[in-house]
Amino acid sequence: MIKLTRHEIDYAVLTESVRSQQSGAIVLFLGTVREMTNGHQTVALDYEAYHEMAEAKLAEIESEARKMWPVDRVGIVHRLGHLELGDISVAVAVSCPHRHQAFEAGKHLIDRLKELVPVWKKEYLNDGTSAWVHPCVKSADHAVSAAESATENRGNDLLQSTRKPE
Amino acid sequence: MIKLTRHEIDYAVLTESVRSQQSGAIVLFLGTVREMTNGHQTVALDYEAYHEMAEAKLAEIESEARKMWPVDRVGIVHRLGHLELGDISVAVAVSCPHRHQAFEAGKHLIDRLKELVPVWKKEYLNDGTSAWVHPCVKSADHAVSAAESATENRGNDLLQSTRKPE
Amino acid sequence: MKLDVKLFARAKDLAGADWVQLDVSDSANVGDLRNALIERFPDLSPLVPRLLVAIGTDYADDQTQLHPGAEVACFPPVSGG
Amino acid sequence: MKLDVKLFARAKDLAGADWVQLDVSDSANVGDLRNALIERFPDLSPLVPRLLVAIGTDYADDQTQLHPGAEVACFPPVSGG
Repeated sequence: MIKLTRHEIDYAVLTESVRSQQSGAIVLFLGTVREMTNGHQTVALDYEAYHEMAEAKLAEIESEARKMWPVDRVGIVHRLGHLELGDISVAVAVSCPHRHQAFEAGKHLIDRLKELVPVWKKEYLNDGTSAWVHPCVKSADHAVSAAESATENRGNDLLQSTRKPE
Repeated sequence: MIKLTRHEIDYAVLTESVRSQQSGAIVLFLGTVREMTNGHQTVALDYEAYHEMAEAKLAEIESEARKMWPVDRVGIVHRLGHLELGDISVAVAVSCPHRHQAFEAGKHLIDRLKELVPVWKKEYLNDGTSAWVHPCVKSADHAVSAAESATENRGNDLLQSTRKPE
Repeated sequence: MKLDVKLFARAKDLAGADWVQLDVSDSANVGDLRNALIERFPDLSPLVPRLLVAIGTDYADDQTQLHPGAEVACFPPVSGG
Repeated sequence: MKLDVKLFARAKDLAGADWVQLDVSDSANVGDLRNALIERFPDLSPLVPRLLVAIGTDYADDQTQLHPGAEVACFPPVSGG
């Protein structure tokens, strides 16, 4: 099951969808909206996606994981729209015969999702400002390492800030 | 939340118990009863524990993980008694600020549980035989590597078989 | 040729539109498209060196040739998850 | 001293009991306990080199000294999860 949704993610449904008698191990990853990041305070996030491409890339990373581990079933759901603190933004579930495979495959799936899948978050802070989070990538002119955001990766892109008081 | 239970594990309750606005990442591991292992077919498992020591060891491995990663909340439930194919035997949930911490801590918790916590499984096969699974350990006389069982680690202990027709 | 280019996230905000039609030469590649985009929307310039380009559902580098009817999208580095 | 020793899993099955009272010298250590156990239950012998011993909720090695009233348990390698 691969999908983007504007509704609350039901991770139990997702987890049930990867259960199988052929697999002894299930790993579920949940990304949730975190309050504090490097001393600033997040109050909400908005997620936007390039829908068709995001679904295609999610299917690609599933195939990629299947080439690397004996993956039984995979489920990935990414939420879009407005999320409050503590809300689940993404859920990745994977089942494999053995646990180390499931941990490695699960980690790979979420790592690749964050690299490849065209989804963006806009962050709202408690000081009334907001900004798109765009992790820096290496280019001819720039080689900047990504820092942390209110879920996982914050870009230094805030340097070129679009923040304005709301 | 650390406990042993004779009832079906409700992993959603466990997962909710580790959610927190301070953490952006939750990893849940589920061990389930797998049918096929190295060509033999499992039909059921019975789990038994040394209850007081098992709970103490689970608390110890939680402390251990807290020393190694910035762990926010931990939940571990191990099921005891009779389990059928596909049933969940163990659930480990952990929340951390960032995802790689949560993956590493989750993997550590289940790895150590399997090493340290006094719980044993008896395996029932489709040929009517049954046997306790006791992974081999290094001793003065023996240094044998553990193989696989219907959940994760099968011992070579079947060499000294206690199997009898039921 | 005329190409409709989808824009997302901060690229969309800076351009003030979620898509734009650009006119590029028939032999244009993705690099030429970037240049046409920044010419049309100077406000995008801080973003352009890092702007990703997709054709269909695949990422494309600057050397990738464009063709009429290509489904093109431009957007900043992704930040999902 | 007399010690009650809990048995689990295959150790329990082979001994036919979930606990046993053993009489060991007042200076006995865990290694001596193993020997007393195998003497009492010869059926346990295939298991004994690998039998784990816990005092209270901690694993104990053969050199660990026993004391009156110790909560002792003997069991094969664990296989939970």
